[in-house]
Amino acid sequence: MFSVDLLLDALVAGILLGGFYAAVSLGITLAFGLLDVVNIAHPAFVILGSYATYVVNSRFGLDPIVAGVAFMPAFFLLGVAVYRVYHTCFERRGDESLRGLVFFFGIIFIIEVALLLQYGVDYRSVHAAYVGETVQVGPIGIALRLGIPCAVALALTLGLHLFLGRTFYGRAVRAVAQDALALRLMGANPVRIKDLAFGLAIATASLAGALLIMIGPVEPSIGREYIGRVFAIAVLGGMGSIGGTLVAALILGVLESLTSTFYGPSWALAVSFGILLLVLALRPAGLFGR
Amino acid sequence: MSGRRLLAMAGGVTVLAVALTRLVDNQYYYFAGYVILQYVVLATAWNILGGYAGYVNFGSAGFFALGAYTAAVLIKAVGAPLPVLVIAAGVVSGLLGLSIGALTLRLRGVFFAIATLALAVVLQTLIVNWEYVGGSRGLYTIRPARVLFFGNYVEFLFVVMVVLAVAALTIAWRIEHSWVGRGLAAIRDNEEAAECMGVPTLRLKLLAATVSGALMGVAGAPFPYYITYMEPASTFNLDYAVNSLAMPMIGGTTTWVGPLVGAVLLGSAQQIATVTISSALNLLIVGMLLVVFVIVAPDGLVGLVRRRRSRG
Amino acid sequence: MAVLLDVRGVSKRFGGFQALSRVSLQVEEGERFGLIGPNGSGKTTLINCISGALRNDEGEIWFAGRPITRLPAYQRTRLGIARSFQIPRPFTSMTVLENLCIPAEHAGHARARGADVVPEARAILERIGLADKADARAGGLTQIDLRKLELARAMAARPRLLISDESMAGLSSAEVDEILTILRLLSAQGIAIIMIEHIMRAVMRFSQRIAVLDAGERIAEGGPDEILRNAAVERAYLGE
Amino acid sequence: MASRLVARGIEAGYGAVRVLHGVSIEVNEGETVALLGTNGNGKSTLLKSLMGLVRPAAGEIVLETDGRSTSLVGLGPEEIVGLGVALVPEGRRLFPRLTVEENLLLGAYRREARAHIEDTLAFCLEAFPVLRERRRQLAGSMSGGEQQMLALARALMTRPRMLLIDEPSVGLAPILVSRVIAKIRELKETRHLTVLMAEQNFHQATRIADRGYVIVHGEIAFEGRSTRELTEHELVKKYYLGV
Repeated sequence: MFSVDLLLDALVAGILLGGFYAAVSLGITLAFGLLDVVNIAHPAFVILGSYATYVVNSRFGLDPIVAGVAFMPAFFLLGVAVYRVYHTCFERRGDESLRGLVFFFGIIFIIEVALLLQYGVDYRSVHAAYVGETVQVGPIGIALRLGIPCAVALALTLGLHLFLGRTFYGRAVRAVAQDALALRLMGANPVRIKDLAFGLAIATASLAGALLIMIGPVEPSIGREYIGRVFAIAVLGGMGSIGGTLVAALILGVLESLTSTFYGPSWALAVSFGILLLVLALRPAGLFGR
Repeated sequence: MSGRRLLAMAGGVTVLAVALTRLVDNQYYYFAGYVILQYVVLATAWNILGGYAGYVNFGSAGFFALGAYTAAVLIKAVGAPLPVLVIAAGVVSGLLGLSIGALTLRLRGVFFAIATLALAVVLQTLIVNWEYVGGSRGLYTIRPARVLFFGNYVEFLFVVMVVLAVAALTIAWRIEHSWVGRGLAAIRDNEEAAECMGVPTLRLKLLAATVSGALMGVAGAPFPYYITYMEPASTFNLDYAVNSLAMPMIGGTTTWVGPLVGAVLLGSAQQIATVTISSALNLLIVGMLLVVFVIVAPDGLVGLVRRRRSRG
Repeated sequence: MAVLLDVRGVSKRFGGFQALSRVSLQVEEGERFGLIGPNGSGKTTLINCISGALRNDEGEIWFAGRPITRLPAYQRTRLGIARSFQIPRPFTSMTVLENLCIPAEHAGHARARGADVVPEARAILERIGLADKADARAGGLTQIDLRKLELARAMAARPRLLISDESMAGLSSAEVDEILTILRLLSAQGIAIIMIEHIMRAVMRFSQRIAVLDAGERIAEGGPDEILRNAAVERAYLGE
Repeated sequence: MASRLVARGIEAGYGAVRVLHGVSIEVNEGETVALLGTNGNGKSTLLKSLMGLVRPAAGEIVLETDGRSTSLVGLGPEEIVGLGVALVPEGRRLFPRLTVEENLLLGAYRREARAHIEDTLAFCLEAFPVLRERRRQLAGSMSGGEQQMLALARALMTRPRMLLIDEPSVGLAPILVSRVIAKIRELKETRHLTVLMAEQNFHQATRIADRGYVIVHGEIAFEGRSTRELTEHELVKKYYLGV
């Protein structure tokens, strides 16, 4: 079964997949890693993004990536709204650990079932001229179905990285969970900063959702498969580091791709969970230092 | 309530259930009753870790399904009798609870929650890949032709579930009213203070995770006989994860009564709704109720009643 | 008198910050011991290391003749080290009485005999002056009562050593006297007490011996008069 | 550019605990005023009340700038920073997982400060050479003395006219305390600041203070109208050591 070509293909597919995983995980890195908001519903928002893209693509033939970008402002506002509810009802009361988690769990459920009621359990997919084509780079064939999402994901990752590292608001986002009071002493309103950060986190879900439905067909409950993945990536990536998220996503993508090539695709899901448990059990120094 | 009175009550309920099977003939009630009681067990089990100690488990479906598949394997391999299935399912799911707990309960509670969330997906992956239990196609389990004393097998399963529910409630009651339960409550209120007051926090959490997991597995043990055709998608159904957490949260998490009230109310409502409206819609309603309760009535129905009573 | 607590060269770092550097001190059975020092001098870090909430990087801690450096906090409590928290941390969903039952049961003296715990807890509440609040929710107590509850709860663990972490901060001077009276009473029962306090008047009156920390180091130790006359202590507080 | 801060009859505390009982102080343009006393007497609470972090139960706080009076009671710290008052908080409260430079840049968050960010940053790196060396290092990995310098510099980045400093000496070895205090004097002069400094290290604080208050049990026990009055007053030692 084993051949160098197969290995090479698996590696390339893994890297492309990993790039896409980074896009899905960015929202968790922002919300969980930086803000300490355990938004377990993030994958559900990604699926919501997929369906939004599906609707405008199937109805108006809009390019999925354009659709994903176009929905970002709406998702941003949705994120701000969700954060406001979370903040008022849980964070401010100091009740976020148990009930805040359950709140997000309820949101997963509401999104999933609402999509189910509206669109049923059938798989949905999008159409674009380039989906299905393959570009030959030397000996390696890159399916655009994977290549474009990866490229867009990398652009999104880079954009977020620059935003967090180079701008005032970005730095404030990184500072807010470390010491909200100190940030107030600099003249910034922490709740506004968190609004912005959480809004951005959910906005990334819109684009990630568009990429997801480009890679393959989507049904409402598919988001659950991503819960293990995104948290494995956020935790492995060092909680709140965009660079770390990208590296962790690539590692996971490659491992999953190798697993599915050599053991069968149905085993790929077990990889992320294995990694998640491993990281939690070993707790590399610094990861949980706070 | 003393231990002896509790035992008497438990016995009484069981006898009553058996008597019921002599009176009611409509099979639908046994099917529906079984499901509601199954939720009583699941909700009570969830509450032992989630309600008493404040550690959220999102993977109830995984623990339940593991119990069900343990039973299915034992039936297929050796044709083991029901009591053996129940014990084996409890042991296997309990060990799973213990090991997930050992890996993550030292960390902040969210890591346990995340791990359980991923666990269900992965267990499902493993089952899907396991040919012996039929993979994603599922497997049939044939009910024994006849059972002693009972008119038919579903009536028997119903009584078994009554016994399991009574047992789960008894265990929850015992834990709640022992040093273990009081220690867990101290952990929920303030873990660091609890540790400094001599409460072995890690050990108690592990104990709670084990008992909770085991009871969820026990709830799944009779499932192969109940459903007769079992496949991963329905066994790992999100219903179980959502309901086993929504029921205690809606009923009230600090006492054994809350999950019971939540499971009976919500479970019955769902049984009625499944017949009258679509099952997806009624799940949506559960989800919304859950969110509303978490925001508006954090202490659940029991808390609401208690507050009203202390005011009035 | 025998040595009860023996802290040997304990150090603790947080990132770039050396919170404790090789601190040693000994507390004898039944002693009233004061621990003072300017803010940030490492007092709370030291008692966190003693009670087990933090692990020290270097050094050893012995209690009642055995090393406890590696024991988890709950086992140290069971051996007889109890503490109160600077910012009260009651079990808010429980009544005052139930708050006391937790350590009474779990500190290892009365486990599994649930019924025996209550009279003992009531007796402690009586002594500390909280008996009338026994059935009140701990979440709704006033500040002075919360401080008393902290001490009462620590007592219910039947300690040989009680660490009182700023039990008087923010209280009025009448309330300070009330807490002092309680601590004296406990001391009279033979319990060794480490008092950490900023209110000098109280520490000086209460302690038989005082250790002074400054910037993570033990700079002086002695009786109250000695400490007052100690130039290093004056420097630590007044600066140089 | 005159700015003056007057507080009268401040009552403040946390929950049921009343920490301050009718405290009145004033800080005039260009002064360095020391707020003296050992811990737990209310120095921090007073600074927090002035900065809007604790809302006083009674009393008034008025900031006079350029002939305009603004009542600070009820304003949040964000707004008070905007009026040109900055606080170097107790325990420094840096952002440990951001670099030194990022900490500094965040100081200039408000719009007016952002307009001068290059200047102020250049000034801070000039004034604190150690920060220039460690620009790219994480703030949390620095030593206590360096962290205190960074906290001061970060507050300067907000371009304050009035600087409130809470216990700059906390947790520092004596030699470092002395350096930090000297730096505060230097900054005060080069930036024409008005300074209110809470400090328990009496001798260090009186080195640079023009005058000061001794606060005991939430009340002003003694007001020294000059450094001399403070240092020569025999009660000070009594207040400090509880003799």
